[in-house]
Amino acid sequence: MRPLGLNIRDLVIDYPARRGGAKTRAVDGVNLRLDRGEFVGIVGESGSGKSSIANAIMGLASVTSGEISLGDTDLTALRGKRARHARRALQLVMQDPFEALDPHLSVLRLVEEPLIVHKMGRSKQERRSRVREALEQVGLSPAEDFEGRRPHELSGGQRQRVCVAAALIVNPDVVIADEPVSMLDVSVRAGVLHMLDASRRRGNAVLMITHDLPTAAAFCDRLIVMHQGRIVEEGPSLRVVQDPSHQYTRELLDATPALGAHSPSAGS
Amino acid sequence: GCGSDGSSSNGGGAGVLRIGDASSKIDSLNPFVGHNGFATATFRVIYPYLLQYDQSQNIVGDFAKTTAVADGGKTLTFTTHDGAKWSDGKPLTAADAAWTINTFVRLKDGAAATFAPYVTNIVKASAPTPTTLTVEYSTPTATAQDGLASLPILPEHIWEPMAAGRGEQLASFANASPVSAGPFKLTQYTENQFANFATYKGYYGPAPKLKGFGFQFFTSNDAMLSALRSHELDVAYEVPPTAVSQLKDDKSLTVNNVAGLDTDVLGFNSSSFQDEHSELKDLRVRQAIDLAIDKKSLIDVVADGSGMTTGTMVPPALKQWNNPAVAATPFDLASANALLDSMGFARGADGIRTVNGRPMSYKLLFPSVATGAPRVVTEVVKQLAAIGIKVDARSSDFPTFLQAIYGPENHYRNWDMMITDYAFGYDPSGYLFSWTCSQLGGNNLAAYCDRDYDELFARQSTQTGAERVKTVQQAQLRFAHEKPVIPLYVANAISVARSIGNLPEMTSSPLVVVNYMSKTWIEQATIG
Amino acid sequence: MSTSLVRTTAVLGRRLAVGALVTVAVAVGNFFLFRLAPGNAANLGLVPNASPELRRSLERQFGLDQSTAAQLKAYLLQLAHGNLGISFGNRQPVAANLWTALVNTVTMVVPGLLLALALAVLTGVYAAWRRGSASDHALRAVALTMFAIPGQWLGMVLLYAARGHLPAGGISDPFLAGAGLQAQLVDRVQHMVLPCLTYALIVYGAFMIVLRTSLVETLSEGYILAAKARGLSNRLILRRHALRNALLPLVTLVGLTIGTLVAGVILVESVFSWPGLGESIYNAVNARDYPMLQGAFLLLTVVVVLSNLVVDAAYSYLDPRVRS
Amino acid sequence: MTAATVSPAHRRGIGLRVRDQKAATAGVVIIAAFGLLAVLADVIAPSSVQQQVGPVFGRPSADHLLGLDDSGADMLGLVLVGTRVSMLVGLASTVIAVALGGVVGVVAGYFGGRVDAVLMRLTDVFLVVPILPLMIVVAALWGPSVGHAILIIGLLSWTPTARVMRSQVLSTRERAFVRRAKALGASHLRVIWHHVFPRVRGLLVANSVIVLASAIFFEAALAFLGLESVSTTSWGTLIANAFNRAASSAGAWWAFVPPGACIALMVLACSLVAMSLEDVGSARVPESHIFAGRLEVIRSDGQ
Amino acid sequence: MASETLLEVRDLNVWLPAAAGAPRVHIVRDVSFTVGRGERLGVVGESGCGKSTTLLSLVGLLPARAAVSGSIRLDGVDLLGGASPRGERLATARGRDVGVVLQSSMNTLNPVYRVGRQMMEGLRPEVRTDARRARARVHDLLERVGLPPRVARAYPHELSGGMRQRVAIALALAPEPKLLLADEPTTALDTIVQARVMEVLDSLCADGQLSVILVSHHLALAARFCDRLMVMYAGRAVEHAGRDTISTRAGHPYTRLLLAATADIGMRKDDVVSIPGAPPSLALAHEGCPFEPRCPERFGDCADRVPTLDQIGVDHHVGCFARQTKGHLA
Ligand SMILES: Nc1ncnc2c1ncn2[C@@H]1O[C@H](COP(=O)(O)OP(=O)(O)OP(=O)(O)O)[C@@H](O)[C@H]1O
Ligand SMILES: Nc1ncnc2c1ncn2[C@@H]1O[C@H](COP(=O)(O)OP(=O)(O)OP(=O)(O)O)[C@@H](O)[C@H]1O
Ligand SMILES: [Mg+2]
Ligand SMILES: [Mg+2]
Ligand code: NI
Repeated sequence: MRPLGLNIRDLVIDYPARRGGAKTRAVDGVNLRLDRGEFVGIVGESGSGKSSIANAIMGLASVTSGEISLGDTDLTALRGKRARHARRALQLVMQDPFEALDPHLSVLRLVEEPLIVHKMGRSKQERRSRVREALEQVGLSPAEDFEGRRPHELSGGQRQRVCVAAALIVNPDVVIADEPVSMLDVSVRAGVLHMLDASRRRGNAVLMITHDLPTAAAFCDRLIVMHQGRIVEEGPSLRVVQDPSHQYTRELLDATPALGAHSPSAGS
Repeated sequence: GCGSDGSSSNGGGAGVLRIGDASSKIDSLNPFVGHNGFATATFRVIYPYLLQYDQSQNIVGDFAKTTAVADGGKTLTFTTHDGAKWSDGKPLTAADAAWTINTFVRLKDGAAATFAPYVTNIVKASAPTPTTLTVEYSTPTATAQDGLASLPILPEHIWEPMAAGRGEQLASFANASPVSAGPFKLTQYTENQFANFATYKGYYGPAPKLKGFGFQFFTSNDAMLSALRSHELDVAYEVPPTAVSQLKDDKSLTVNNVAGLDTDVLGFNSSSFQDEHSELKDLRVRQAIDLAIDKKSLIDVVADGSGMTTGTMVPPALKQWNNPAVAATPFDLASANALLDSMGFARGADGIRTVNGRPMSYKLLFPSVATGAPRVVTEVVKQLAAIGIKVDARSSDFPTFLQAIYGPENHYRNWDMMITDYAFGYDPSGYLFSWTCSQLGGNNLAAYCDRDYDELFARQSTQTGAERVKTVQQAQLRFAHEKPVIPLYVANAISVARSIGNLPEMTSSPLVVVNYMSKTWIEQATIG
Repeated sequence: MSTSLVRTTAVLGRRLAVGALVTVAVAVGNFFLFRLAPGNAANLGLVPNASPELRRSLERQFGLDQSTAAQLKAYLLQLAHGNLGISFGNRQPVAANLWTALVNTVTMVVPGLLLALALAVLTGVYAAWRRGSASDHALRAVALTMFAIPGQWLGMVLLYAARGHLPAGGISDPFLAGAGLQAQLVDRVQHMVLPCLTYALIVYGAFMIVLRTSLVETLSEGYILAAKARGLSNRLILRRHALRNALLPLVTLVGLTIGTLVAGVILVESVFSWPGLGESIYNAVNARDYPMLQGAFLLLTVVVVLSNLVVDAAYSYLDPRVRS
Repeated sequence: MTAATVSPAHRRGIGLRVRDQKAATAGVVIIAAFGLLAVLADVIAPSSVQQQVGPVFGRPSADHLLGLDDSGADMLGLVLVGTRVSMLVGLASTVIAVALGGVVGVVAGYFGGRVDAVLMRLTDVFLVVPILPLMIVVAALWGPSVGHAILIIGLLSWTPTARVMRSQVLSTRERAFVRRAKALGASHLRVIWHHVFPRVRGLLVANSVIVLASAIFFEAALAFLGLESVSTTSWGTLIANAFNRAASSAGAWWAFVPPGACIALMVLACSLVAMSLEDVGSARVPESHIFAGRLEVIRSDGQ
Repeated sequence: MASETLLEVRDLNVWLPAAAGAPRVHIVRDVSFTVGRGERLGVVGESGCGKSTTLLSLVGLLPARAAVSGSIRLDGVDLLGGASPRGERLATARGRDVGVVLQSSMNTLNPVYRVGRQMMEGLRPEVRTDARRARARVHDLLERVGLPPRVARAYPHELSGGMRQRVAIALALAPEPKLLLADEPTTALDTIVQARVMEVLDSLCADGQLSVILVSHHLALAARFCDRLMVMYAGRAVEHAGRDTISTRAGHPYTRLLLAATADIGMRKDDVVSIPGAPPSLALAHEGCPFEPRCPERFGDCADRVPTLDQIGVDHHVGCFARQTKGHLA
């Protein structure tokens, strides 16, 4: 029996006050459930606390109150090595691909690392072939050309895909992806999203933070809309985009650019 | 001529004689604390002394105009200068002298211990009139006048309150602006850096010809000599011998390279607690070692030729006391080796001799401040290696050296040889006194204790004139025969002066080393 | 607001408290260190021909006849009153001795440090800027050489080179006391040239290397490209954006240099007869003047603790990320 | 046009530039030469280098290329023999100090909090111990010896390294890629070794050069203050002898310039190696965004 | 509308440095385009095809040891040629006439300074020197991108990704440039804020104050905002046309596949398809049309020669043999 997925209860995240200001409440009482085999999208205002939630789940931001549990272990209560082990089933794709990659390491080393950490892939050869496979999957092909490069030799989208490849290579139980495709063109984006979807189909859970409502609606089972640190709307994706109940969601949808009426079907 | 205005570059800082030294500095302006050469030199020029040495090492009057010996040498009576004044305007009289002597006597085991040798046998001093001083001794004392020539007279009205009781306060008095009455007064003083003196108008004696003089203390010889070259100094004392040849090339400089008193010696541990290497107590071994040391070469290497050999602890510069019959053992490596061979100390595979299966390998202590150290030590080590003796030399600062020499409870344990240097005044007593049993744990660094020798020492201290000379020479003979220490060489006193004016008698005065400068010398110096 | 002010004060207070603790620890450590070392005021031969009575009286005078615990207590009590004790050597208060020495050292070290910093910033920036070029290699080689050169040796060479042209001993010409103010000033400056230069050169190397390394790292940061995109001149970017960030390791280094300054200073001071702290420590060591040494160690402790506080403050001023 | 094609193989490896290789080679050669001298000192220079062969401070001549020292011994031989002790003390104590300082600094900076506080207070305590006076006391207690010098220098000079490393690690651990690695669940050791350490490695290397220099420097300082055993011949004791005997005033530059130059050369050699090591590291650092060179404009008409 | 030419780029080629020792990589190949005053040009294309590099080369933000050729004329001045053979003019244009929003805009802020201070730096000198005006201008800029004034007092690490991105946009606008180069400026923004930011840019362009080159992966956004679009593939411009032309009569097969892949609200995930295959590595030499391996319409010449960009309609250029032949036939 596979353990339950991720469960967040009454999460509050405050950032300490600075001189001349009050403390910032970035996340204000968020409840969220992510089950196995689920693909959930978070959309919402910039600065509404989405990344803060992701960071809190990964133990990178301090939680003011609330509980984050994975299966039946409370992650917020764990410290040190035990917390690290508990979080091994989680993987994060960070929002800013220009900061997230260690500039000293080659693509090969960057993508290989999670395998080493998780003690997967016995031999160097085996790891290498898995890395190549992962790179090809995210569209960085030929993989041999990319694996020797360092981040500054990659375009923005290419970096983003390296991050995704590194997260998915260990087949984590839960993937938290903070705007994983924001710099990808539609074609590559589709490829990456299909990869996340495949992971979901293998029974893993995917939590994706995004601003791209159309693709979020297409791929996610559920959509969560955040505004000013709170969840303002939550429901099955199609319901949310076709029949939004909250004013903010409606505004978001209205503002989404589309190719317009004369959106062509596949050219021929 | 950098660093000074025009007037000083043609010699002398506007009539002020500037003297530098890189080996020593005034240790304290307080006579109860300061005891080194520069401190003594300072006291000599700022304080009145009853007696003093002239340039020919004769004792002459100073504050005392006349000296009368009575009572078989047990009573000395002096008439002192009339109308003298301390620099604060208070009168300077024989009463000050009496008070000073009595205080030194009273505190000789405590606060005034540095003066103890100079007040030996004094019972009391008294001043019946402002110009009459009487000093009474328990027995006739050979060193009486030498002692009084070494005692500064202090102003009673300043020091009296501090000398109360055991005189505990005396030690912590800085005496930063001393009330004085000598030919010069201290005008400026920064510890460890410099001391400036100006003539004291109220001086009872003949006015000095200089307007003033000063000491500047350096930590490096090079810095001092650089200052001499750049006309910031007129005279440099204790110049390292290695620099002499270069300085000689400079026509504007005069190098005074004269016989000195500073003697380097190699001593053996004569303590009964040193039983590990009993062969070192065998006179023949010491003889062999003495033969193996090439003193001439030592002088060449260590002092660049500026030194003298001697066979006795009283330096040859003290012509009337030195025993010329006790010469340095000539270098003879072959005899040294033969001597050791004859004793059956065969060389091992490593070339080191063995005694009863134990290598002749010895621990030698020396203080890093000894003249010529560490070079003199490395040379001796090298030379002894040639007769199959290995020496493990350990240097340390002087206090640690003493500590190691004495060992716990003054047992003189755990070492075999030592190298050190010493210099005392014109009187031979210091040189002899140091090796008496009473100085174990004190000046006696070889743990030598011999009744015959002690007896000779005691005898000479009650004698005077030719009799005393004879006993002193006998004592030297006895000491040289026993060889508790082997004199290595006597370093010359080297000073360099800018050729300005007339600096009298510098050439012949070993006092340059002892007290750096005698009062007569500074009184007669002229510059510009 | 007041809450954050309270927090800042609290943090500062804690730092100070810790600093005080370190100081006390070092003070106690010193006390025992010097009890371990051989000899004391009474038996060190400070007074020649000292009779046993005199030794005993000296022991009494310095409290050496009491138990170690009692001595420690007395020592700490003294310290609490700002009394560092009496020097075995000149029998003067240690505090006064140290103060004069400290003032002299500061007058040599501060200009030396400033000179070194200025040189390091100029050449470090230039080298990082021309990273990989011949001049970069040359400048680094020079810096490393400077730093490789032992202070006493550099001093000797400078002394040899400037002999007869520049004064090389002491802090001033004592015989100029009567001369005009200007002459004295010129004299002081002339005396400072060699020691300050020597000191500056021996500390310069480390400064330059550290600065260059961190500058090279900084220059590859995204915000540098962004600043360039905003049209800021290279000079401005270097000065305002790169240097500020690259200064962080240098700040640490300077803080450290203040702490370990004595080692370099001892040598420079002894070559040039500079009557500073290094000199007096050296003298005290040679004379086994334990009160002086204890006092000097303590003084250095306080200086280092304070400079660490300043470095911490400077660090959090320079890097706001560290603040939260 | 210069349309360039690169096979991926070119991009792998570290690729030192020729100049760096030269510098590194030069450094290695110098160090190796000194090492060889240290080992072969007894063979090259007669065992009796300390023997007097001429006058005190004899001038350099054909027989004695570097002149004679203050005991009339051949400087060249002395410098050769001195190599051994100086190399030994410098390298051995650097290894101790850099290892200690690196570990303490990285651990303190990385873990922060209480670990940091404890380690930094410890560092503070070590930092405030004035190293030279302490050495003097220790030398007085246990006697001067090379082994003690190594231990003291090594055990007392790790603090600057620790501090510099800590501050660098402190900001590095906040970087997103480090946080990402932590989020991966990587062990502390792994994060430190693979993400934090490579970022601070260059600094550590730069620092170890600093430590090496200061170790050799301290050796010389100890000798200068008379705390090296007298029978030891090292570059430091040679300088000290020259200073004590006023070589500068005697005009005998040859008595102190060669050993000082050896110290400088030795440390320089180490830095050459370190510099090219660092360049290997910094070749991995992305390009500087601002730089001295200008943009290269290729003219089509010119080709 | 776009009567006057502001920027004219001819035959731009860019080589980027590879690992030390290896030859440079030819990234941007023979790209030409013009931007009129008040015009908005969109650059779209697959990830890694050289969009950012093209943009950065316009203002000389290339790394050391990079090389360019061709001509870049801003307001008639050749930034690469003339008296400044080594690109000094590029530097002069930067920040004053041309504002840049970098793709890495989330880390364009110096971590040690407050946001406000860094924004001041970008203001024109006459504004910057007057403290009150400067502050007002900073607040105004922040407001335009939907940020409260308090952001000026924050340090960069205290802002969310989207906030930092908006600060970067505000920074680029601060000196009132004539031309804004925006590289994926809205990746971290929600659609409302994105729309708002684009509106601000829109109104500036409408006044003729500003021209924009917008690099985006977001075809719909680019098509909505820009007047003309340039499609890039493997370092080359493969199609150039007005936005309506692109969305209705796209000429290049790649463009059409891109359009087909664009998701729309209400699509199912199976409708979101990608173009099979991957773009060629720019580091590897290849002959012929770079899109050839993936092209559903490839034929004859495609594998041997690179097609040139030919006009096939009014303001419509395409670099495809198939299209060109058809166009000429038509
Ligand atoms: N040293 C190098 N060797 C090989 N290729 C390189 C090197 N440096 C950069 N590149 C390639 O150059 C291209 C640069 O692309 P650029 O950043 O302009 O892409 P982009 O169109 O902006 O892509 P994105 O939308 O993903 O940001 C990338 O394909 C990158 O892989
Ligand atoms: N270290 C910090 N200190 C203070 N405030 C912070 C810090 N990090 C984030 N915040 C604040 O917390 C709020 C939420 O930030 P968060 O990064 O979670 O937003 P987000 O939803 O991810 O936004 P975006 O889509 O723009 O990335 C913002 O108002 C931000 O200013
Ligand atoms: Mg975010
Ligand atoms: Mg890009
Ligand atoms: Ni084609």
